[in-house]
Amino acid sequence: MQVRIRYYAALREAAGATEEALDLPDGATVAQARALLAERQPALAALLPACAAAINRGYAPADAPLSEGAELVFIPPLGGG
Amino acid sequence: MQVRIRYYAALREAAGATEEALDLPDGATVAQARALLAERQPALAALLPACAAAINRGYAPADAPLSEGAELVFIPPLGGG
Amino acid sequence: MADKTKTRKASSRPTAAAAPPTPATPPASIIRITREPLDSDAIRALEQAVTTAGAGGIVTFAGVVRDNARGKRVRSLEYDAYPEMAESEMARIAAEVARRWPEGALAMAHRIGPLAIGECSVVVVAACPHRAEAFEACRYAIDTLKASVPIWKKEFYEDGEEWVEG
Amino acid sequence: MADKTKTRKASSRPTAAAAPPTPATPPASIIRITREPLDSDAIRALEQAVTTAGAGGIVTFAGVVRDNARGKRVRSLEYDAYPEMAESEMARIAAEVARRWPEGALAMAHRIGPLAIGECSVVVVAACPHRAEAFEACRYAIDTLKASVPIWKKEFYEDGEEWVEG
Repeated sequence: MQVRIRYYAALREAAGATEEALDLPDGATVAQARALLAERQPALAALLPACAAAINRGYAPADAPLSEGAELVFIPPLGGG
Repeated sequence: MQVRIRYYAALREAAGATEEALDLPDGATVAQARALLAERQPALAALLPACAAAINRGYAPADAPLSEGAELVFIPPLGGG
Repeated sequence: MADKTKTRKASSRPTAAAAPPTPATPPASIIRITREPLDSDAIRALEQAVTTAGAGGIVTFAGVVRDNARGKRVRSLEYDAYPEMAESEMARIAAEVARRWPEGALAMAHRIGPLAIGECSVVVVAACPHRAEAFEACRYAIDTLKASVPIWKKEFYEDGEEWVEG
Repeated sequence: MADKTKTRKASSRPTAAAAPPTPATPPASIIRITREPLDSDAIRALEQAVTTAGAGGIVTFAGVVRDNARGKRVRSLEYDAYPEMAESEMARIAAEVARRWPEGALAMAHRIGPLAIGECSVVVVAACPHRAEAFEACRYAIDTLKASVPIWKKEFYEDGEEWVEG
Protein backbone atom coordinates (compact mmCIF):
# COMPACT_ATOMS: atom_id res chain seq x y z
CA MET A 1 0.00 0.00 0.00
CA GLN A 2 0.99 3.59 -0.38
CA VAL A 3 0.61 6.48 2.06
CA ARG A 4 1.11 10.19 1.52
CA ILE A 5 3.62 11.83 3.82
CA ARG A 6 3.53 15.59 4.26
CA TYR A 7 6.42 17.50 5.80
CA TYR A 8 6.30 20.63 7.89
CA ALA A 9 8.76 22.93 9.65
CA ALA A 10 12.10 21.29 10.52
CA LEU A 11 11.13 18.06 8.75
CA ARG A 12 10.25 19.91 5.57
CA GLU A 13 13.63 21.60 5.55
CA ALA A 14 15.48 18.38 6.36
CA ALA A 15 13.56 16.38 3.75
CA GLY A 16 13.91 19.13 1.15
CA ALA A 17 10.32 18.38 0.14
CA THR A 18 6.80 19.16 1.24
CA GLU A 19 5.49 15.67 0.64
CA GLU A 20 6.24 12.24 -0.74
CA ALA A 21 4.56 8.92 -1.36
CA LEU A 22 5.78 6.01 0.74
CA ASP A 23 5.22 2.34 -0.10
CA LEU A 24 4.62 0.16 2.92
CA PRO A 25 3.53 -3.42 3.50
CA ASP A 26 -0.21 -3.76 4.07
CA GLY A 27 -1.16 -3.13 7.69
CA ALA A 28 2.08 -1.33 8.51
CA THR A 29 1.96 0.88 11.60
CA VAL A 30 3.10 4.42 12.31
CA ALA A 31 6.17 2.97 14.01
CA GLN A 32 7.09 0.94 10.94
CA ALA A 33 6.67 3.95 8.67
CA ARG A 34 8.84 6.02 10.98
CA ALA A 35 11.60 3.41 11.00
CA LEU A 36 11.53 3.08 7.22
CA LEU A 37 11.69 6.84 6.71
CA ALA A 38 14.60 7.22 9.12
CA GLU A 39 16.48 4.48 7.27
CA ARG A 40 15.85 5.94 3.83
CA GLN A 41 16.39 9.58 4.76
CA PRO A 42 19.25 9.98 7.21
CA ALA A 43 18.52 13.71 7.40
CA LEU A 44 15.23 12.89 9.12
CA ALA A 45 16.64 10.26 11.45
CA ALA A 46 17.73 12.74 14.12
CA LEU A 47 14.40 14.58 14.08
CA LEU A 48 11.86 11.77 13.95
CA PRO A 49 12.30 10.41 17.50
CA ALA A 50 10.98 13.69 18.97
CA CYS A 51 7.97 13.77 16.66
CA ALA A 52 4.37 12.83 17.33
CA ALA A 53 2.38 11.41 14.43
CA ALA A 54 -0.97 12.17 12.83
CA ILE A 55 -3.00 9.99 10.49
CA ASN A 56 -5.59 11.77 8.39
CA ARG A 57 -5.24 14.93 10.49
CA GLY A 58 -5.65 13.39 13.91
CA TYR A 59 -3.00 12.35 16.41
CA ALA A 60 -2.23 8.62 16.27
CA PRO A 61 -0.17 6.35 18.54
CA ALA A 62 2.90 4.45 17.34
CA ASP A 63 0.99 1.19 16.96
CA ALA A 64 -1.83 2.68 14.87
CA PRO A 65 -2.17 0.85 11.53
CA LEU A 66 -2.01 2.78 8.28
CA SER A 67 -4.25 2.19 5.32
CA GLU A 68 -4.00 2.77 1.59
CA GLY A 69 -4.03 6.47 0.74
CA ALA A 70 -3.71 7.63 4.33
CA GLU A 71 -2.13 11.02 5.00
CA LEU A 72 0.69 10.58 7.50
CA VAL A 73 2.37 13.55 9.12
CA PHE A 74 5.14 13.51 11.68
CA ILE A 75 4.68 16.41 14.08
CA PRO A 76 7.85 18.01 15.46
CA PRO A 77 7.66 19.66 18.90
CA LEU A 78 5.05 22.39 18.68
CA GLY A 79 5.81 26.10 18.67
CA GLY A 80 2.45 27.77 18.22
CA GLY A 81 1.20 30.59 20.41
CA MET B 1 -13.98 69.07 66.18
CA GLN B 2 -15.48 69.02 62.73
CA VAL B 3 -15.11 66.41 59.97
CA ARG B 4 -16.17 66.59 56.34
CA ILE B 5 -18.49 63.82 55.25
CA ARG B 6 -18.84 63.09 51.54
CA TYR B 7 -21.71 61.00 50.18
CA TYR B 8 -21.70 58.69 47.19
CA ALA B 9 -24.13 56.40 45.41
CA ALA B 10 -27.06 55.22 47.56
CA LEU B 11 -25.93 57.37 50.51
CA ARG B 12 -25.82 60.48 48.35
CA GLU B 13 -29.35 59.89 47.17
CA ALA B 14 -30.60 59.10 50.67
CA ALA B 15 -28.85 62.10 52.20
CA GLY B 16 -29.96 64.37 49.38
CA ALA B 17 -26.51 65.94 49.51
CA THR B 18 -23.00 65.30 48.30
CA GLU B 19 -21.33 66.36 51.52
CA GLU B 20 -21.82 67.92 54.93
CA ALA B 21 -19.83 69.04 57.94
CA LEU B 22 -20.32 67.02 61.11
CA ASP B 23 -19.42 68.23 64.61
CA LEU B 24 -18.07 65.53 66.86
CA PRO B 25 -16.43 65.39 70.27
CA ASP B 26 -12.63 65.43 70.12
CA GLY B 27 -11.25 61.93 69.55
CA ALA B 28 -14.54 60.51 68.28
CA THR B 29 -14.23 57.29 66.30
CA VAL B 30 -15.71 56.14 63.02
CA ALA B 31 -18.27 54.12 64.98
CA GLN B 32 -19.36 57.20 66.92
CA ALA B 33 -19.69 59.25 63.76
CA ARG B 34 -21.73 56.48 62.17
CA ALA B 35 -24.09 56.29 65.16
CA LEU B 36 -24.55 60.06 65.25
CA LEU B 37 -25.30 60.22 61.52
CA ALA B 38 -27.84 57.39 61.71
CA GLU B 39 -29.58 59.18 64.58
CA ARG B 40 -29.69 62.56 62.84
CA GLN B 41 -30.58 61.27 59.38
CA PRO B 42 -33.03 58.39 59.57
CA ALA B 43 -32.80 58.00 55.79
CA LEU B 44 -29.21 56.85 56.22
CA ALA B 45 -29.87 54.56 59.17
CA ALA B 46 -30.87 51.58 57.03
CA LEU B 47 -27.87 51.93 54.72
CA LEU B 48 -25.02 52.66 57.13
CA PRO B 49 -24.70 49.22 58.76
CA ALA B 50 -23.66 47.67 55.42
CA CYS B 51 -21.06 50.36 54.76
CA ALA B 52 -17.31 50.30 55.22
CA ALA B 53 -15.61 53.57 56.13
CA ALA B 54 -12.69 55.57 54.80
CA ILE B 55 -10.76 58.34 56.51
CA ASN B 56 -8.77 60.65 54.24
CA ARG B 57 -9.21 58.26 51.29
CA GLY B 58 -8.09 55.07 52.98
CA TYR B 59 -10.17 52.31 54.54
CA ALA B 60 -10.46 52.64 58.32
CA PRO B 61 -11.81 50.30 61.00
CA ALA B 62 -14.75 51.21 63.24
CA ASP B 63 -12.51 52.12 66.16
CA ALA B 64 -10.26 54.45 64.16
CA PRO B 65 -10.18 57.94 65.70
CA LEU B 66 -11.11 60.97 63.62
CA SER B 67 -9.29 64.26 63.71
CA GLU B 68 -10.16 67.87 62.95
CA GLY B 69 -10.78 68.40 59.24
CA ALA B 70 -10.69 64.70 58.34
CA GLU B 71 -12.58 63.53 55.27
CA LEU B 72 -14.90 60.70 56.28
CA VAL B 73 -16.71 58.62 53.68
CA PHE B 74 -19.02 55.70 54.30
CA ILE B 75 -18.59 53.15 51.52
CA PRO B 76 -21.70 51.21 50.49
CA PRO B 77 -21.23 47.72 49.03
CA LEU B 78 -19.04 48.09 45.95
CA GLY B 79 -20.31 47.69 42.41
CA GLY B 80 -17.31 48.47 40.23
CA GLY B 81 -16.16 46.26 37.42
CA MET C 1 -34.66 34.29 31.06
CA ALA C 2 -36.09 34.12 34.58
CA ASP C 3 -38.92 36.54 33.93
CA LYS C 4 -40.12 34.66 30.87
CA THR C 5 -42.55 32.79 33.09
CA LYS C 6 -43.95 35.85 34.77
CA THR C 7 -47.46 36.88 33.87
CA ARG C 8 -47.18 39.79 31.53
CA LYS C 9 -49.77 42.52 31.96
CA ALA C 10 -51.38 44.15 28.98
CA SER C 11 -49.29 47.21 28.45
CA SER C 12 -48.62 50.02 26.07
CA ARG C 13 -44.89 49.36 26.19
CA PRO C 14 -43.33 48.62 22.86
CA THR C 15 -42.81 44.92 22.23
CA ALA C 16 -39.04 45.19 22.13
CA ALA C 17 -38.87 46.70 25.59
CA ALA C 18 -41.06 43.95 27.06
CA ALA C 19 -39.03 41.14 25.53
CA PRO C 20 -37.11 38.83 27.85
CA PRO C 21 -33.34 39.20 28.09
CA THR C 22 -31.39 38.22 25.03
CA PRO C 23 -31.08 34.42 24.81
CA ALA C 24 -27.74 33.12 25.97
CA THR C 25 -27.07 31.35 22.67
CA PRO C 26 -23.63 32.56 21.69
CA PRO C 27 -22.41 32.95 18.14
CA ALA C 28 -20.53 30.03 16.57
CA SER C 29 -16.84 29.82 17.37
CA ILE C 30 -14.36 31.50 15.08
CA ILE C 31 -11.24 29.61 14.03
CA ARG C 32 -8.66 30.99 11.70
CA ILE C 33 -5.19 30.23 10.37
CA THR C 34 -4.12 33.25 8.40
CA ARG C 35 -1.19 34.91 6.65
CA GLU C 36 -2.74 38.34 7.18
CA PRO C 37 -1.62 40.56 10.07
CA LEU C 38 -3.50 40.19 13.36
CA ASP C 39 -3.50 43.94 13.87
CA SER C 40 -5.74 46.10 16.05
CA ASP C 41 -8.56 46.03 13.55
CA ALA C 42 -8.43 42.26 13.18
CA ILE C 43 -8.43 41.75 16.94
CA ARG C 44 -11.32 44.17 17.38
CA ALA C 45 -13.29 42.35 14.70
CA LEU C 46 -12.80 39.03 16.50
CA GLU C 47 -13.90 40.58 19.78
CA GLN C 48 -17.00 42.06 18.25
CA ALA C 49 -17.87 38.83 16.47
CA VAL C 50 -18.08 36.89 19.74
CA THR C 51 -19.71 39.56 21.88
CA THR C 52 -23.44 39.21 22.48
CA ALA C 53 -25.73 41.32 24.64
CA GLY C 54 -25.41 38.70 27.37
CA ALA C 55 -21.61 38.84 27.49
CA GLY C 56 -20.43 40.66 30.61
CA GLY C 57 -16.75 39.74 30.48
CA ILE C 58 -14.45 39.59 27.49
CA VAL C 59 -10.92 38.31 27.90
CA THR C 60 -8.50 38.70 25.02
CA PHE C 61 -5.10 37.08 24.91
CA ALA C 62 -2.66 38.40 22.33
CA GLY C 63 0.68 36.69 21.84
CA VAL C 64 3.27 39.11 20.58
CA VAL C 65 6.67 38.42 19.01
CA ARG C 66 9.31 39.33 21.59
CA ASP C 67 12.72 40.67 20.73
CA ASN C 68 14.43 38.05 22.85
CA ALA C 69 14.12 34.41 23.80
CA ARG C 70 16.32 32.27 26.01
CA GLY C 71 18.79 35.13 26.25
CA LYS C 72 19.14 35.49 22.50
CA ARG C 73 18.21 38.54 20.53
CA VAL C 74 15.48 37.56 18.08
CA ARG C 75 15.28 39.48 14.81
CA SER C 76 12.14 37.94 13.39
CA LEU C 77 10.02 34.79 13.39
CA GLU C 78 8.41 32.45 10.95
CA TYR C 79 5.42 30.27 11.77
CA ASP C 80 4.50 27.16 9.83
CA ALA C 81 1.32 25.12 10.24
CA TYR C 82 -0.27 21.90 9.07
CA PRO C 83 -3.34 23.94 8.26
CA GLU C 84 -6.06 21.32 7.90
CA MET C 85 -5.12 19.59 11.13
CA ALA C 86 -4.48 22.90 12.91
CA GLU C 87 -8.02 23.96 12.13
CA SER C 88 -9.49 20.63 13.19
CA GLU C 89 -7.54 20.75 16.48
CA MET C 90 -8.72 24.32 17.03
CA ALA C 91 -12.29 23.17 16.35
CA ARG C 92 -11.80 20.48 18.97
CA ILE C 93 -10.73 23.15 21.48
CA ALA C 94 -13.74 25.28 20.58
CA ALA C 95 -16.04 22.30 21.06
CA GLU C 96 -14.60 21.62 24.50
CA VAL C 97 -14.97 25.30 25.43
CA ALA C 98 -18.61 25.19 24.26
CA ARG C 99 -19.16 22.09 26.40
CA ARG C 100 -17.54 23.53 29.53
CA TRP C 101 -18.78 27.10 29.17
CA PRO C 102 -22.01 26.74 27.18
CA GLU C 103 -22.88 30.41 27.47
CA GLY C 104 -19.46 31.47 26.25
CA ALA C 105 -18.21 32.27 22.76
CA LEU C 106 -14.68 31.82 21.51
CA ALA C 107 -12.52 33.18 18.70
CA MET C 108 -9.05 31.84 17.94
CA ALA C 109 -6.76 33.09 15.20
CA HIS C 110 -3.14 32.18 14.52
CA ARG C 111 -0.99 33.90 12.01
CA ILE C 112 1.57 31.98 9.94
CA GLY C 113 4.41 33.03 7.66
CA PRO C 114 7.05 35.63 8.52
CA LEU C 115 6.41 37.93 11.50
CA ALA C 116 8.32 40.95 12.76
CA ILE C 117 9.08 41.84 16.39
CA GLY C 118 6.02 43.34 18.05
CA GLU C 119 3.55 41.71 15.68
CA CYS C 120 0.80 39.52 17.01
CA SER C 121 1.09 35.78 16.33
CA VAL C 122 -2.04 34.53 18.07
CA VAL C 123 -5.27 35.93 19.44
CA VAL C 124 -7.80 34.16 21.64
CA VAL C 125 -10.99 35.93 22.69
CA ALA C 126 -13.48 34.46 25.16
CA ALA C 127 -16.75 36.27 25.83
CA CYS C 128 -18.89 34.96 28.68
CA PRO C 129 -21.63 36.20 30.96
CA HIS C 130 -19.18 36.57 33.86
CA ARG C 131 -15.51 37.30 34.09
CA ALA C 132 -14.31 34.15 35.84
CA GLU C 133 -15.60 32.00 32.99
CA ALA C 134 -14.08 34.31 30.39
CA PHE C 135 -10.66 34.11 32.03
CA GLU C 136 -10.86 30.35 32.39
CA ALA C 137 -12.09 29.72 28.85
CA CYS C 138 -9.46 31.99 27.32
CA ARG C 139 -6.68 30.43 29.37
CA TYR C 140 -7.84 26.91 28.58
CA ALA C 141 -7.98 27.69 24.86
CA ILE C 142 -4.51 29.21 24.54
CA ASP C 143 -2.89 26.60 26.78
CA THR C 144 -4.48 23.79 24.77
CA LEU C 145 -3.68 25.47 21.48
CA LYS C 146 -0.01 25.56 22.41
CA ALA C 147 -0.09 21.91 23.50
CA SER C 148 -1.99 20.37 20.61
CA VAL C 149 -2.30 22.53 17.49
CA PRO C 150 0.32 21.66 14.82
CA ILE C 151 2.01 25.02 14.40
CA TRP C 152 5.75 25.57 14.50
CA LYS C 153 7.98 28.55 15.13
CA LYS C 154 11.36 29.38 13.68
CA GLU C 155 13.43 32.08 15.32
CA PHE C 156 15.89 34.12 13.31
CA TYR C 157 18.88 35.49 15.22
CA GLU C 158 21.82 37.70 14.38
CA ASP C 159 23.80 34.64 13.44
CA GLY C 160 21.45 31.80 12.63
CA GLU C 161 17.95 30.37 12.81
CA GLU C 162 16.24 27.55 14.63
CA TRP C 163 12.87 25.80 14.90
CA VAL C 164 12.02 26.10 18.57
CA GLU C 165 9.55 24.48 20.87
CA GLY C 166 7.07 26.40 23.00
CA MET D 1 19.85 40.76 29.04
CA ALA D 2 21.89 37.56 29.18
CA ASP D 3 24.14 38.41 26.27
CA LYS D 4 24.93 41.86 27.63
CA THR D 5 28.03 40.37 29.20
CA LYS D 6 29.27 38.71 26.05
CA THR D 7 32.31 40.16 24.38
CA ARG D 8 31.17 42.10 21.39
CA LYS D 9 33.36 41.91 18.31
CA ALA D 10 34.11 44.97 16.25
CA SER D 11 31.61 44.78 13.48
CA SER D 12 30.11 46.69 10.64
CA ARG D 13 26.60 45.92 11.81
CA PRO D 14 24.50 48.93 12.63
CA THR D 15 24.47 49.75 16.32
CA ALA D 16 20.78 49.04 16.72
CA ALA D 17 21.14 45.49 15.47
CA ALA D 18 24.01 44.76 17.84
CA ALA D 19 22.21 46.16 20.88
CA PRO D 20 21.19 43.77 23.63
CA PRO D 21 17.52 42.85 24.01
CA THR D 22 15.29 45.68 25.10
CA PRO D 23 15.53 46.15 28.85
CA ALA D 24 12.63 44.61 30.73
CA THR D 25 11.74 47.87 32.47
CA PRO D 26 8.04 48.26 31.80
CA PRO D 27 6.29 51.58 31.40
CA ALA D 28 4.63 53.11 34.46
CA SER D 29 1.16 51.82 35.29
CA ILE D 30 -1.83 53.61 33.84
CA ILE D 31 -4.79 54.36 36.11
CA ARG D 32 -7.86 56.20 34.98
CA ILE D 33 -11.36 57.07 36.19
CA THR D 34 -13.13 58.62 33.23
CA ARG D 35 -16.50 59.78 31.93
CA GLU D 36 -15.37 59.19 28.35
CA PRO D 37 -16.34 55.99 26.49
CA LEU D 38 -13.94 53.06 26.77
CA ASP D 39 -14.38 52.23 23.12
CA SER D 40 -12.16 50.22 20.79
CA ASP D 41 -9.79 53.11 20.28
CA ALA D 42 -9.45 53.76 23.99
CA ILE D 43 -8.80 50.09 24.74
CA ARG D 44 -6.25 49.86 21.94
CA ALA D 45 -4.47 52.94 23.27
CA LEU D 46 -4.21 51.36 26.74
CA GLU D 47 -2.85 48.15 25.24
CA GLN D 48 -0.26 49.98 23.22
CA ALA D 49 0.76 52.12 26.17
CA VAL D 50 1.75 49.08 28.25
CA THR D 51 3.29 46.97 25.50
CA THR D 52 7.09 46.93 25.33
CA ALA D 53 9.34 44.93 23.04
CA GLY D 54 9.81 42.42 25.84
CA ALA D 55 6.08 41.74 26.29
CA GLY D 56 5.15 38.37 24.84
CA GLY D 57 1.67 38.04 26.31
CA ILE D 58 -1.00 40.70 26.61
CA VAL D 59 -4.23 39.91 28.44
CA THR D 60 -7.08 42.38 28.23
CA PHE D 61 -10.20 42.16 30.33
CA ALA D 62 -13.16 44.24 29.24
CA GLY D 63 -16.26 44.40 31.40
CA VAL D 64 -19.33 45.08 29.31
CA VAL D 65 -22.80 46.20 30.41
CA ARG D 66 -25.12 43.21 30.07
CA ASP D 67 -28.78 43.46 29.20
CA ASN D 68 -29.78 41.34 32.17
CA ALA D 69 -28.83 40.78 35.79
CA ARG D 70 -30.33 38.48 38.39
CA GLY D 71 -33.11 37.63 35.94
CA LYS D 72 -34.09 41.25 35.39
CA ARG D 73 -33.92 43.06 32.11
CA VAL D 74 -31.47 45.95 32.51
CA ARG D 75 -32.03 49.03 30.36
CA SER D 76 -28.95 51.00 31.33
CA LEU D 77 -26.45 51.58 34.13
CA GLU D 78 -24.90 54.41 36.04
CA TYR D 79 -21.55 54.19 37.80
CA ASP D 80 -20.51 56.49 40.61
CA ALA D 81 -17.07 56.71 42.18
CA TYR D 82 -15.24 58.36 45.05
CA PRO D 83 -12.64 59.40 42.54
CA GLU D 84 -9.67 60.39 44.69
CA MET D 85 -9.87 57.20 46.74
CA ALA D 86 -10.67 55.07 43.68
CA GLU D 87 -7.47 56.25 42.07
CA SER D 88 -5.41 55.69 45.19
CA GLU D 89 -6.83 52.16 45.57
CA MET D 90 -6.08 51.48 41.91
CA ALA D 91 -2.54 52.76 42.47
CA ARG D 92 -2.25 50.33 45.36
CA ILE D 93 -3.28 47.48 43.04
CA ALA D 94 -0.77 48.62 40.43
CA ALA D 95 1.96 48.72 43.05
CA GLU D 96 1.17 45.18 44.15
CA VAL D 97 1.17 44.01 40.52
CA ALA D 98 4.56 45.67 40.02
CA ARG D 99 5.85 43.90 43.13
CA ARG D 100 4.54 40.47 42.14
CA TRP D 101 5.20 40.70 38.39
CA PRO D 102 8.13 43.14 38.15
CA GLU D 103 8.52 42.66 34.42
CA GLY D 104 4.82 43.31 33.81
CA ALA D 105 2.98 46.49 32.97
CA LEU D 106 -0.60 47.29 33.88
CA ALA D 107 -3.33 49.63 32.68
CA MET D 108 -6.65 50.02 34.48
CA ALA D 109 -9.49 52.29 33.42
CA HIS D 110 -13.01 52.52 34.82
CA ARG D 111 -15.75 54.57 33.28
CA ILE D 112 -18.30 56.39 35.44
CA GLY D 113 -21.57 58.16 34.67
CA PRO D 114 -24.38 56.72 32.55
CA LEU D 115 -23.62 53.66 30.38
CA ALA D 116 -25.72 51.92 27.75
CA ILE D 117 -26.03 48.17 27.22
CA GLY D 118 -22.99 46.83 25.39
CA GLU D 119 -20.72 49.65 26.48
CA CYS D 120 -17.52 48.91 28.31
CA SER D 121 -17.36 49.85 32.00
CA VAL D 122 -13.88 48.68 32.88
CA VAL D 123 -10.70 47.66 31.11
CA VAL D 124 -7.64 46.00 32.60
CA VAL D 125 -4.61 45.26 30.45
CA ALA D 126 -1.61 43.29 31.67
CA ALA D 127 1.44 42.93 29.43
CA CYS D 128 4.14 40.53 30.59
CA PRO D 129 7.02 38.56 29.11
CA HIS D 130 4.99 35.32 29.29
CA ARG D 131 1.32 34.53 29.13
CA ALA D 132 0.87 32.88 32.52
CA GLU D 133 1.99 36.05 34.28
CA ALA D 134 -0.20 38.21 32.07
CA PHE D 135 -3.30 36.14 32.88
CA GLU D 136 -2.51 36.13 36.59
CA ALA D 137 -1.74 39.84 36.80
CA CYS D 138 -4.87 40.80 34.85
CA ARG D 139 -7.06 38.53 36.94
CA TYR D 140 -5.55 39.77 40.19
CA ALA D 141 -6.09 43.39 39.17
CA ILE D 142 -9.75 43.08 38.15
CA ASP D 143 -10.62 40.87 41.12
CA THR D 144 -8.99 43.30 43.52
CA LEU D 145 -10.51 46.30 41.78
CA LYS D 146 -13.97 44.85 42.32
CA ALA D 147 -13.22 44.09 45.96
CA SER D 148 -11.58 47.34 47.03
CA VAL D 149 -12.05 50.28 44.66
CA PRO D 150 -14.89 52.62 45.73
CA ILE D 151 -17.09 52.52 42.64
CA TRP D 152 -20.81 51.85 42.65
CA LYS D 153 -23.31 50.68 40.08
CA LYS D 154 -26.96 51.56 39.66
CA GLU D 155 -29.11 49.42 37.42
CA PHE D 156 -32.11 50.89 35.65
CA TYR D 157 -34.94 48.44 34.88
CA GLU D 158 -38.27 48.69 33.11
CA ASP D 159 -39.90 49.59 36.37
CA GLY D 160 -37.32 50.96 38.73
CA GLU D 161 -33.69 51.39 39.63
CA GLU D 162 -31.35 50.09 42.27
CA TRP D 163 -27.75 50.44 43.51
CA VAL D 164 -26.42 46.92 43.33
CA GLU D 165 -23.41 45.12 44.71
CA GLY D 166 -20.92 43.24 42.58
